[in-house]
Amino acid sequence: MADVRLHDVKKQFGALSIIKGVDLEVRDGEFCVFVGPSGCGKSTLLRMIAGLEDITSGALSIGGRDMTTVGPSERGVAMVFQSYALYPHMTVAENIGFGLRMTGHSKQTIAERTAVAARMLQLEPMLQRKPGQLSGGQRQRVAIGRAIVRNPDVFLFDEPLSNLDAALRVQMRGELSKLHHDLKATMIYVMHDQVEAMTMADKIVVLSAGKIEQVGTPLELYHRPNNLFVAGFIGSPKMNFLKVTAAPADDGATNVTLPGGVSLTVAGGGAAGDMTLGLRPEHIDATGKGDVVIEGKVRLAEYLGSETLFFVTLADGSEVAAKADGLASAKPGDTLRLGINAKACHLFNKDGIAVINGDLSR
Amino acid sequence: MADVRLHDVKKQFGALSIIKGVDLEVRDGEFCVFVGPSGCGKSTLLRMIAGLEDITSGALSIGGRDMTTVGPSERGVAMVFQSYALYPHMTVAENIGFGLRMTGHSKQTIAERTAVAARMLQLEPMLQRKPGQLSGGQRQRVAIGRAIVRNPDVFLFDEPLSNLDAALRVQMRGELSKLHHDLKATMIYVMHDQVEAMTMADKIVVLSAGKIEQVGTPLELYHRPNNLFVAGFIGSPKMNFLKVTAAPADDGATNVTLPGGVSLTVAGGGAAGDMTLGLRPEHIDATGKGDVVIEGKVRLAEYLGSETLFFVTLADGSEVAAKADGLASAKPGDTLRLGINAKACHLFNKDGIAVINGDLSR
Amino acid sequence: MFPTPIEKSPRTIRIAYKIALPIALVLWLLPLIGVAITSVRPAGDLAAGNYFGIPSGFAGIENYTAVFRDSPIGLYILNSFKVTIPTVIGAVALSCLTGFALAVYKFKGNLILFFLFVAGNFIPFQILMVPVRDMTLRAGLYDTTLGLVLFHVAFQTGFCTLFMRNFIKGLPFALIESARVEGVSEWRIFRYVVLPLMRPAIAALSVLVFTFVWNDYFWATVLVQGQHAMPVTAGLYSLNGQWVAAWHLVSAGSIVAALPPVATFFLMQRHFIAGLTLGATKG
Amino acid sequence: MSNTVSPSSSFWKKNQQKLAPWLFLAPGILMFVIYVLVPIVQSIWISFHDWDGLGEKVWIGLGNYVELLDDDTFYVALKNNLIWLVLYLLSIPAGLAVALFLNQTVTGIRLYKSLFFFPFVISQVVVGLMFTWFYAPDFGLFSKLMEWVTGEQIAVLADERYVTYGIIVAGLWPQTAYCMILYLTGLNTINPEQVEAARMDGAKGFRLLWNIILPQLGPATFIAMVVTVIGSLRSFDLVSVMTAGGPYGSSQVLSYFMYEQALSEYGFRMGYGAAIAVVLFLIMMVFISLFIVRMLRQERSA
Amino acid sequence: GEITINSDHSDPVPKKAMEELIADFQKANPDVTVKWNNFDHEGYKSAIRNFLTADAPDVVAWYAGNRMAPFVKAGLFEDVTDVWTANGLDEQLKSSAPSMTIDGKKWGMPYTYYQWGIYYRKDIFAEQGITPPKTWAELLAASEKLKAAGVTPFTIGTKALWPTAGWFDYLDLRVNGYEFHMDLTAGKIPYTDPRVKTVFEKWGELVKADYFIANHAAIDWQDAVPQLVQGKAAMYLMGNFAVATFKDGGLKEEQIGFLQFPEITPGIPVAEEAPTDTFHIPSGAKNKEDAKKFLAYLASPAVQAKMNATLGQLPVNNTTQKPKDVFLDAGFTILSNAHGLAQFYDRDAQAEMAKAGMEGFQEFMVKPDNLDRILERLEKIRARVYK
Ligand SMILES: Nc1ncnc2c1ncn2[C@@H]1O[C@H](COP(=O)(O)OP(=O)(O)OP(=O)(O)O)[C@@H](O)[C@H]1O
Ligand SMILES: Nc1ncnc2c1ncn2[C@@H]1O[C@H](COP(=O)(O)OP(=O)(O)OP(=O)(O)O)[C@@H](O)[C@H]1O
Ligand SMILES: [Mg+2]
Ligand SMILES: [Mg+2]
Repeated sequence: MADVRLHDVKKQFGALSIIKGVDLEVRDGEFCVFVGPSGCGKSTLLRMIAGLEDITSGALSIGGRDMTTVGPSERGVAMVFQSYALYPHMTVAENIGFGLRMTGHSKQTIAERTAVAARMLQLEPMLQRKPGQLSGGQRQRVAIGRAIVRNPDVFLFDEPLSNLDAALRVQMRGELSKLHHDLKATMIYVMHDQVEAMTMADKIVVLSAGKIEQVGTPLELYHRPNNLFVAGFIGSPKMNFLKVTAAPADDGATNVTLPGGVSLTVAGGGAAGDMTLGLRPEHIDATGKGDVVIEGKVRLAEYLGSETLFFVTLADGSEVAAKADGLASAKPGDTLRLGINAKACHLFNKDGIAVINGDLSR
Repeated sequence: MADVRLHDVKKQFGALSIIKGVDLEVRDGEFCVFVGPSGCGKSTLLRMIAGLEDITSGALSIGGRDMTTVGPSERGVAMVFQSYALYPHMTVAENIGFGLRMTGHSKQTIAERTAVAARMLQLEPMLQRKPGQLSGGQRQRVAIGRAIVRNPDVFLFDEPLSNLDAALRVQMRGELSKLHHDLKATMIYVMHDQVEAMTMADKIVVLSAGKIEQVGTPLELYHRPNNLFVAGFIGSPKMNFLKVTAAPADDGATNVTLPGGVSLTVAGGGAAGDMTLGLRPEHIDATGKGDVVIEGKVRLAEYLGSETLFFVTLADGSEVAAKADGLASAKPGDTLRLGINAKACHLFNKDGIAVINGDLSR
Repeated sequence: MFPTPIEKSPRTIRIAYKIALPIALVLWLLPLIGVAITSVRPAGDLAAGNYFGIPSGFAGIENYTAVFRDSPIGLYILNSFKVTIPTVIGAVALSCLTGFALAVYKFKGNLILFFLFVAGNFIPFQILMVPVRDMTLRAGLYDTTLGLVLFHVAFQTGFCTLFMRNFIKGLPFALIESARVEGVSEWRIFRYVVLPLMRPAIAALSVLVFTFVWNDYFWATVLVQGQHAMPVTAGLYSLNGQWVAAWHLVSAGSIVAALPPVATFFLMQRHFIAGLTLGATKG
Repeated sequence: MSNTVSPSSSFWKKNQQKLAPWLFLAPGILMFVIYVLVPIVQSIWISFHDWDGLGEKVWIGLGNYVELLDDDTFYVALKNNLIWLVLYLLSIPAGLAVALFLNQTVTGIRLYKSLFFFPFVISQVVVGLMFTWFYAPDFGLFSKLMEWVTGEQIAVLADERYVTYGIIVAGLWPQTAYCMILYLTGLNTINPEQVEAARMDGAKGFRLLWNIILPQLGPATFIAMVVTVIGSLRSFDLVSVMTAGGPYGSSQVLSYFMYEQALSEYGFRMGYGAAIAVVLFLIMMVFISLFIVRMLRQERSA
Repeated sequence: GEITINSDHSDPVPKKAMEELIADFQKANPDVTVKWNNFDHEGYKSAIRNFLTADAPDVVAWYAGNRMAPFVKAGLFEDVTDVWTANGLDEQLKSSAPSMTIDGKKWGMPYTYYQWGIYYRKDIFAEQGITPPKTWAELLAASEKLKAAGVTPFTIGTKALWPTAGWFDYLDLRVNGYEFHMDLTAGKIPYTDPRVKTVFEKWGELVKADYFIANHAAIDWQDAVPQLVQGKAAMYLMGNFAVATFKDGGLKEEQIGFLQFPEITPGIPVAEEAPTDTFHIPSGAKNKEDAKKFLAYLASPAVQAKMNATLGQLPVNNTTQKPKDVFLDAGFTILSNAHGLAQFYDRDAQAEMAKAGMEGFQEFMVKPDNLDRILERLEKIRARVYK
């Protein structure tokens, strides 16, 4: 059992409060991703779990044991750093074996475990090379190898993919998923890019300004964001936000008046007055099919081959993005009829809290 | 008229041949993008057009005048660098006016042209700031402003967006497109990222190892790649490639036998023997609709919210990616029926040359 | 000790560290502190054998005025400035030019020239002594501050070039290319684009050259003999001969001679260290 | 400079890029050639002559070198230079130790670092005088300390057994400060993630230093080595100020020996001095070459 | 006209003497203006080579004997025999004439010298009941007595090397005589000669008995003075200029005694050290006429009297009045009766030899057992220098 539990964990740097009370449980074997804007405290939180930063207050337990004040090398965690932090003067084999050597393992154990890790990561041909002679992807594998040999209960990753180019990232993403599958270890991963997070995580923790905004599976966050922050943060292109007014309707439903006066009925109640309507680009139909239709002028069309993005200016000047099929042929300047699916609408109140979460998958 | 013509242009660094004979015509007012893998010579080619690198052999003309040996300042080109290369010690206004000042223009001219450029780029409020006080996007606008004031016939850009974060890139992409539209100048743009290239270019030049692989509009390249390289390079996720055997069929069509023995008839002839079948992920229907159906096991599913990517292992062990709707619910391990649209199939011969280009848009 | 940041160590170690720091400093600077104390000792202390006890009184003012009144140290210091300041200007100016040329242009012999400058910088200057002295004599510059300045400028140019070249190499080359595309002439690129950006390097180098030249002793003895052009380092040594057994005066003189570079160092500390590391570690 | 050339001259325009570097280099090269390159050649030339600086030079071929090989002082100087070279290198570990000691972030540490760096800023003449005072028999701080500890005085600068070491200690003082700064900046460039990774790997204290920190201070060590070696071979000021080579020539080093032979009251043997300088030059060239080779490698890989 | 004088009168007393001299000369010769460049004492020794060859002044200060030989041989000094003969100086400056003569010509003008001898603490001698020694044996006896009383017999500071030469010169003059000494310094006698060794044996009797203060190699001659002042040492072999320093240090005139260096080999004519300071006219001088006027003026009895009164040294001109100072008076007597005058080892011997020789003396004073090695080394150098 290597679950990680944080109980009201706080961190202060001097007078500055960076982590403002985090409660979290990462279950054994789970792949948990921290996302959030730059500076929100993801790395700090991870480093507190690793033991590289003291915990100002609160408690941390790993596998049921209290680890709040235990040293980093004794927590049974391994960390892969953003820069990989490979020792440039050691060969790959030495890099991988260094931790074992420092903790007094026999030469034979080191050699065996290094060999296993190298096989698993396909590093065998380059065991005698120095990190400087490796490509970015290979370096990352060495960094992971260094973590693996220590048989940790928990793996921590601090954005180790952000240095790689797009193609390599996709590849490494796959490898990491596979590794997680093979090792069945708990993994906590810090990420900048929410798209990547969606592809990999069992559980996503959205952080903002030192606080947890929402915890859930990728699709939960995508389809049922708790608030405007999460709704805007998850998904690309961003969710469209429209200023609307809402009024209760029959059957506990809500009537929503869109810019331009078109009105729409959304299932679910509790919304009234000035609200924000959230609608993902792929739920706006560029062929005009939908519960209601609004019109707008195409400002910009991006033909990506597999799909086309239309940025459409509505009558009141607000703009929405709509995702269409790669063969859609509208051009900038054309008038487009956009069909809106009422089931896909989210409504947020003035404080940004989701009142109604439309969800097609329900 | 400011078309740019390259005739058998070559570049050698010492004994190393970097550009191996490029013939290209960029028409007046066109937005042309160079893409290709890192190190293929995109920047070198651009710099040769700018006059920053000597042309080893071949000829270059701009607006009909031979410019092969003319100095960079007399080619009537302006260049925006990847790093923007703003002079950090000058204000925005000075940065924009510097080139004019150094080439002996009157104070008045400089002031006028700077004002025009600043208005066009919405830089007016920050003319007295230094580059260090600007955001990434603003910096880029200054760099463009510096190019604009010189009234160049040709604008050259060397990946000026690659330093920006994703959101800003999307915004700057839009601004650049607008600028191109307003100025109607010839623009040549080097890019790393093919998705971005698709969204902006009138014409894309795909380079590989110092040679042009294909020139065409974005959708031409997407739908009718000349060869395996272009097919694999353009589009994300990558086009799926399957080893198949082909045999001529009736009506000049071709019979293709897929792995697993399923057979498919594709319009167009000239293909026989061992071939590679290319099929884009969005043309594989995960709900099993299509001209033929193959089965496979889901190895990995990436639920991106707006869409879902399935990586499916076929009976013969080869893998294909299929793009499905965000609500698709298959899980790793599930068996999936994949429908293949015969019209969307591409066939490449042993040398990687496209023999048949299926194209839905036809 | 290093690898563990002290903030993360136990309290006792933290306190011990804070106590150890000033003690270590005093031990480290013991000769200097001794000299400083001696420089304010009344002459009587020395005669009475009180060489390193508590001074019996504060005679700083007497001693330092004595130094300035009874010896030409004021003149020596003036000479030092006359040598140092033009040298700093000259060497920095020349090396801005050479550094720019070596950093920006690709031409045959670039690296060779560069290494020549570097090697020149590390040469034992003794090998230059006889010919340079001879040449200075023949040029009528012997015993003048100008003679010293010219030599220092030439010799320091080696080091400064190494420094400037590496600094300019570190500037984005696109700035220069961008200016070229804009039609700016090479001189103006240097003047208007590169030179303004070299300000930090110029500051760092100036401080560095200032201390190097101020502290030079060898060339001061080789190229200058008379009082009228003698810089303070050499002057101090000859005063040492005059002040035998007057250690309070020697000490005061030493402190006076050390003061300008120390003051420069303190004022320009950041530049100085940047200079040392840039000049050295990049090399 | 180039702005004096009319911008309309098309020759200039065409060849600006080719000519510009040479125009920029001209003044620097001129000075450098006049004051450095030519004198080196002249020195070598003079070393083949007998010349007192007054009369005519007399060609004596390798005479000076032959004499040098038979000169006891030369061997003393050479031996002392070797001692300097070896012991001076101590400033490297010493500098590292001080740097490690000071590499913390407590309030006022910047001031401490500056104060520790002080000795390097002070002229070697002043350092020499300070240490002469420090060592002075009867009243010097060091003598008093020694007397207190051992009950006996040691006149360091008057004893041929200790004199060279005494001067070297004086030299180590500023040199250690120099190495300290180099290491402090070297330590600054170490990726903190690497140290953290090592800590997660369970490395602590000396093992962390030895296995992780030191190997990465390679560049700083190299520079420290270069400046120290060159500094030790140049050791002129301190010898001149503290002992003038005495007692009876036992603290002689090549650089001072050369000066004494060529320019001092008792010397004016320019040719002989030049020969000594050439020998010193050759020794130093070994180190300069090593330095350049390394730089070349860096340039190539850059 | 104008004459330029370069000299090394940088210490306060000589500086004052020079200032007076120049002022008086200008008063006596209103048509001549004097430009005086004063140099640092040590730096002057190499500076003179430069300005003599490059930009010669009209008058330069220097030293007699072998010290001026290189400049004379290089043709850098002007022959001033005419000044001597015109003013009858051959007679008046007789005692210094030999040291100013090379190839039968006079090359400069001496204006001051001073005696060397042993200065001692009268009060300590009285306390210990010692009478000033006249012979080597008496000196040894006195030393033994002092040593036993806890007083080091001799103080000395050899860091600057030359004080050792005083000892060597006197020992050699007393052991082997003036002629031998002059031949030795002129390079005519090998240092391995047994007679030279005898000198060191005598010296060794003092060194090995620890009759010199410890650590003398670390200090300058002035630093050795406090030992005498504080009564830790009783005797100091020095030039007369040291008396001022003794007095500065706090000794009263009646505490200081002066004695002639004792006899060693009986019957050898007694010779003395008397370093002579001189002025010369460079051959490149522009205004030789007025420069000669200056030299003639310098040689006159009244001028030498006044100047030496300031300097506290002895005038060379023998028609000058006797000085009133007790020590100078004693010196005057000794020098007047001397069989010969030596200039000092570093002026009589060639520079390179002098340097090596004095280093050897210093080494001997620290490590007397190295004598043979030292002498061999000196001989090697002698053979080379005087080839
Ligand atoms: N040692 C420190 N002292 C003071 N503030 C710190 C320290 N370390 C981090 N911070 C601050 O804490 C905040 C959170 O930093 P952290 O590195 O955890 O952000 P992050 O979410 O990882 O951002 P990024 O995505 O940019 O890596 C930042 O505002 C940062 O400036
Ligand atoms: N000055 C040069 N000397 C030698 N080789 C060079 C030089 N400049 C570029 N090259 C080589 O030419 C090739 C093409 O370089 P170029 O910069 O044009 O690539 P690129 O397509 O712009 O790549 P990227 O997308 O990484 O910017 C590379 O292999 C590079 O190493
Ligand atoms: Mg982070
Ligand atoms: Mg590029």
